[in-house]
Amino acid sequence: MNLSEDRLKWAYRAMVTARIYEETIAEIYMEGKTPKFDIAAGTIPGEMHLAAGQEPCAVGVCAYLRDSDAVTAPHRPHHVAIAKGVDLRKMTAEIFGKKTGLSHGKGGHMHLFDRDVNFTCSGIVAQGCGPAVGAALSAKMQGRDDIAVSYVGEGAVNQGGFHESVNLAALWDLGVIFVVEDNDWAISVHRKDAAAGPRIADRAAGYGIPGVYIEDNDTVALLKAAEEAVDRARRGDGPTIIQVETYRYMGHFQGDAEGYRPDGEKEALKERDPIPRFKQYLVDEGVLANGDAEKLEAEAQETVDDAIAFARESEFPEPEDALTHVFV
Amino acid sequence: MNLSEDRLKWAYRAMVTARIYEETIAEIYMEGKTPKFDIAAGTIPGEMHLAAGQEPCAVGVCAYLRDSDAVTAPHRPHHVAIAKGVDLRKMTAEIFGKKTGLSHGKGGHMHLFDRDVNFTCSGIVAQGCGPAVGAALSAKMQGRDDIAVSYVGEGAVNQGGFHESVNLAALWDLGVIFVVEDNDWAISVHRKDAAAGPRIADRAAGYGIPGVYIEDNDTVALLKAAEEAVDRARRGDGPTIIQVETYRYMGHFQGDAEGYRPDGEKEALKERDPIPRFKQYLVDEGVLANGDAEKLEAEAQETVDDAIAFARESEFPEPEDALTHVFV
Amino acid sequence: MSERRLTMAKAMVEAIAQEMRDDERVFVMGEDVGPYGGIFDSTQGLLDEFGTERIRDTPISETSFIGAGVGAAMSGMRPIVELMFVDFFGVCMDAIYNLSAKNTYFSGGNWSVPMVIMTATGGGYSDAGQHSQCLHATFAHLPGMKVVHPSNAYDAKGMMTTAIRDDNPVFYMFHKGLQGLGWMWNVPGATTNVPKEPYTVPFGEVGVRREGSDLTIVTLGLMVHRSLDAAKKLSEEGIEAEVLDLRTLVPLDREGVLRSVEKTGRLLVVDEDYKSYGVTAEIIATVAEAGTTMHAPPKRVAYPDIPIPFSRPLEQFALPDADDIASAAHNLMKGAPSTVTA
Amino acid sequence: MSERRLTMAKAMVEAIAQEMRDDERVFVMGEDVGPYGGIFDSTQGLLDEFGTERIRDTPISETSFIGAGVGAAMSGMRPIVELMFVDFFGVCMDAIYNLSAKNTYFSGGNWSVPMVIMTATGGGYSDAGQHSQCLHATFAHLPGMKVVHPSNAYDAKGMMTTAIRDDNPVFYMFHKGLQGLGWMWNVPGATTNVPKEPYTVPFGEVGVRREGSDLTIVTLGLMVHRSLDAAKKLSEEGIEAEVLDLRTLVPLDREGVLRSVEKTGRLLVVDEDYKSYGVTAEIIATVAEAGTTMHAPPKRVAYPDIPIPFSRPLEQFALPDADDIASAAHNLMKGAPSTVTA
Ligand SMILES: Cc1ncc(C[n+]2csc(CCOP(=O)(O)OP(=O)(O)O)c2C)c(N)n1
Ligand SMILES: Cc1ncc(C[n+]2csc(CCOP(=O)(O)OP(=O)(O)O)c2C)c(N)n1
Ligand SMILES: [Mg+2]
Ligand SMILES: [Mg+2]
Repeated sequence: MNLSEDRLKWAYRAMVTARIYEETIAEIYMEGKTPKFDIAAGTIPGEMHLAAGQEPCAVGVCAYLRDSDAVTAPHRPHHVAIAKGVDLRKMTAEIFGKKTGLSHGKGGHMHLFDRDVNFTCSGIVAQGCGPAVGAALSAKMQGRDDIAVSYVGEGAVNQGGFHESVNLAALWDLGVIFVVEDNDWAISVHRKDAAAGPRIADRAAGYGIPGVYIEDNDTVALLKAAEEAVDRARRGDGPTIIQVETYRYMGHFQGDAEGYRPDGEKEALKERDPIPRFKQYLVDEGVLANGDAEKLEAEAQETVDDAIAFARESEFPEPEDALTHVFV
Repeated sequence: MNLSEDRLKWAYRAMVTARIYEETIAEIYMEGKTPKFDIAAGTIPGEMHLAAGQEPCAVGVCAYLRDSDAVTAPHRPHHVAIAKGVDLRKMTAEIFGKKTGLSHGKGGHMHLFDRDVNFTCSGIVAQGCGPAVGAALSAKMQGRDDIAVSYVGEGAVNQGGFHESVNLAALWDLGVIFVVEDNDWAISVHRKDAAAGPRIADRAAGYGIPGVYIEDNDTVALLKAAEEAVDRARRGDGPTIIQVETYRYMGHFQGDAEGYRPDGEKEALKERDPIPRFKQYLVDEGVLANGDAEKLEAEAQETVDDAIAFARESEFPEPEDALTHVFV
Repeated sequence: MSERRLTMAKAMVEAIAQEMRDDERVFVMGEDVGPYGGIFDSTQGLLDEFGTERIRDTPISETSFIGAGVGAAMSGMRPIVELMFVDFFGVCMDAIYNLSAKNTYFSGGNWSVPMVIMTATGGGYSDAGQHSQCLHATFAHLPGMKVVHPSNAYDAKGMMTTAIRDDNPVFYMFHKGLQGLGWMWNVPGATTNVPKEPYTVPFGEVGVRREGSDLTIVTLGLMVHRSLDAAKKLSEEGIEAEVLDLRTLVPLDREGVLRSVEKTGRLLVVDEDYKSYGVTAEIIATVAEAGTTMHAPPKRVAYPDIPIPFSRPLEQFALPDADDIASAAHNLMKGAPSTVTA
Repeated sequence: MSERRLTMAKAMVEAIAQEMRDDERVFVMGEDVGPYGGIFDSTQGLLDEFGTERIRDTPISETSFIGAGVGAAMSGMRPIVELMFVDFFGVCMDAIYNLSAKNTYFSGGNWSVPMVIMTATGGGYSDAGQHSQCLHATFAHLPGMKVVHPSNAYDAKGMMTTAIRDDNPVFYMFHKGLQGLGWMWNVPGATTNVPKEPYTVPFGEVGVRREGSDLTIVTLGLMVHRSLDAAKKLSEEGIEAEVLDLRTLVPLDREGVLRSVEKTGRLLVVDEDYKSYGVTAEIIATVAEAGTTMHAPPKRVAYPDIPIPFSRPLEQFALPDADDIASAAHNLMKGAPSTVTA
């Protein structure tokens, strides 16, 4: 693997940032929702899909991206946004519905748009796939070697748009990477009750493109696989599907009672937490030495605290602002 | 192959019927459209998609079907309808827009519905796939071993609904056969410019189901493969994709100048006409003996003539009938 | 008369369960309708009674499973298919409007498509622009399907029963804020007495929710309750509003609307769906075409023609509420009549 | 002033070609837009000049390639994407209404989506129920996209140029019967003088196609021509109709409509799209709300609320034609005014 120490440290810090972020948001989300839970109330109203446990998917691929590469994220976007370098202050303000947010509060948690780093979302399952194909096409037509990464859940691969997009990207040799975050669950429906056949990555063969399966939420393995996929994409050799076996440590959305989940499943997954494992790897490899980890963790905490403070302090938009930005 | 002589003769007659039908319709379609072609004018107005050359696809699978099995056909439905046993008089009257038509003229050539033999159409590419899954599900829930066959073109496999349906049928082990009539062209777009990767049949592996490729429009090979797929479906073991390399002898629709087609392509395909080849096979196998072929051909001609005469003689519906049958 | 009060969700589920007990052909298909019981409680408890064959969780494949609903409906079953949020229609509209709604016509009436598509609508809880829409008019505009939208538990049960027994496709929309969900605000008026025994509520008849002589408020869904709140305020000021709940958009009870407007001479139409080219225009046009005598030009209060914003102050500003309705009613009462000369 | 007469198809193509010459970011994507030149001639000849990179034939994957249009538009390109028939919106509506139309808003105005989606509409040639629809209101009802529909070659070119230069998504609908196709009937009035040089036609301004004092006919697309035919007949009987071509549904020139109706005092709205919850209602509601003085209740002539039948007599019966329009105008002239009292 051709990863500089800096990049590995970046990845560790980003993972920790994402984890702290989700845990912090989970707490803040409950503000104003007790004693009786009311999704419409509190500091952060609306649905909230958190990605604690899925950090490898985010950093494993985004480690190789530049600002000009496009990322399209689904309804569960925070970890990916953090890895892509979305402004965390503005993002948090957006999630809080504040005027200083990425979109002045118009988008919210499922619609994070940051033009500076080419990051977009769609809350409709698999509907980021088409735009990713378009971003890669655009790069190709403009003679840039920028690429696009489309994140989807393992549930989303059963949506027709995913297939259409994989086919189109393969057909036109576009630099798109389809990252399938396979956390086993699409809300309450298990992958086994939704996707027929062998692994989703195996569907890649039907389009004549590489399909990679990453077991056990393994950050290092994904970093390796992603480097190859990114290179391939930048060279103009076409797309790759990367399916990552990952873990969802929280409910589908906050407030989800998770009655559908077998007893003990989450606890077992937590035993395999990818962050300490990655840390151990970095220590073993000598990337993290005395105090490095603590320093990165403190930076992560600081970044999150700063973003949350910014969001808290920011003003709400004026009600009438609802009417602006429909057209430009 | 476990085919009775009767079935083989039936197949031959159905193929000839379909061919004569398409050639006859092609002629009649031009009535009232000369000297200046006007799609809205003539005995048969509107788009007309004919399937001469694709007869193997129709008989190869329908040979094993009963009236209670469902078939969903796309915009190019005549040959399949004939093989499925749709009432040819009523079907022709429908295509002519007559009151005696299957649907009293409301559906037309792209919307042939015959409840007696469970035949339906949709003019939207790949949109017959979902209903086929539903028909098979229905059979399963009702404890019937009826199956469903969904016909799509090779262009249609790039439509998301095809994949969703293959997955759903595979997931639920439903008795659906997806027949991909691969005539190389989706209007003017060649398969190679539309479908990435190896053969379409190879996409089946991604769903853990059999995918079969039939070369060279071979009726006999398809009959063999279909028998297996139908058995599998009836047993409740799930779906199969059958991709048939087939030939489109006419334009996408009548009036298509076919400027996109390489010179000589059609002529070369006509050299490989599946009907004489199937006839030869039947003669070689001793299924067709002295005068048999001529007799079947005469029957086919008669069936078509009778249907056309019926359609011609029938009345148009009353204009106000347009307002009925929106709801039942 | 039973005195059981049920939430709208429970009332819907009861109708489904009763019809399923009575008729083996009825089954339910959709995302998270099984162990989860429907994201908006529309299938709570059904799995336990009916099992996974008849309460089928699906992959996220709306095109295919709604298409499968059509195929099943045409092969002897009576499926109820859930589209989790109406906002998702964009991935599966063909199966809805080109298959379910047209196959009966295409078959010349030889084939029916007895299918219910149920779906959640509405905003007001900061779920942003892809999860908060109503889209009433989007469906009502397209021929071949009935489009219904109960505003309370009594209607929800009766209309679900009617929908299941109907041989035509019925697009059954229910507002999240009326379901009586445990995890968000609720409109208390939506929870009503619901008879235990099965019953039907006919399609195509407005419900007169409040009688009044000064103006007619025509509305549906959640906005029935907001309009009733407004009517209460107005009444305190001596203005008596008649509140009509359309209940079904297709068929539309034009006579019911006209009857009331003939009486009151003033029309206000209220809708949570986007304003332009929507339900409000259709109601106003119906009355205008009829040449009904009016004391003032009709008015509408509806969602503005903007995507739905996330931030609470923005969304709450854009959503019609009782104050907006009352203030429009005031203007209507003051409004100079339009003159019509021969 | 040039005296070149062009068909609407040629005028559209000329606009696209000129913009493509001027602006490298403009490109075309869709089914059969390459060698075939567009099923309805909307891209005839473009491949020869611009090659396969900029005139891209796609697979039958509308969800993906319209979504790709959105992505390309947000990454520095200005795509023109063709949806072959508007009837196919059901397989790709999410990319249209939830992505192209909302991403600007979702980004708080930081990101624009400069994209044209062009699509063929209309029937009258027996293409049956899935290939003959107009669906004007389906698109106009949903916020965030401009919806335009030229009725002649001059407007087709100017509005295409405006659409391509617009930084917002524009849904550009063209009626097959106006294209000047070689293989079907044509409305001669749609072929007009078209200046060679590029020019724009602004969105949001009705075109007054005929002045008149007795009634206002508001319409769009093919029905502009049918209405002009009706107006001619009416004129022979001494009834002078003013015919307004809406041209754009979003933005809608409400003032332009009101101005005319204030003058004539009578309103007839004509549309080939389905009648209920459609364009006709929106126009009538606009006028009713304004309280415009009317001599008679407004009327509408539109496609009935039925799927489109194949058989010619059925389809021709259902389609509004000049006789239907003239006869509605007669009724309107006779019609007792609605009384409005204070
Ligand atoms: C087309 C569509 N159908 C359904 C939904 C509702 N929905 C939102 S997230 C989700 C589950 C997604 O599962 P998966 O793709 O595995 O992602 P995960 O939530 O596990 O991250 C569903 C069904 C949607 N947003 N869009
Ligand atoms: C969703 C959709 N997109 C586009 C069309 C227009 N169309 C009709 S047939 C056709 C080509 C179909 O090609 P294929 O599936 O190979 O079938 P074939 O015509 O060769 O029989 C197209 C693009 C359609 N009917 N539906
Ligand atoms: Mg998942
Ligand atoms: Mg083909």
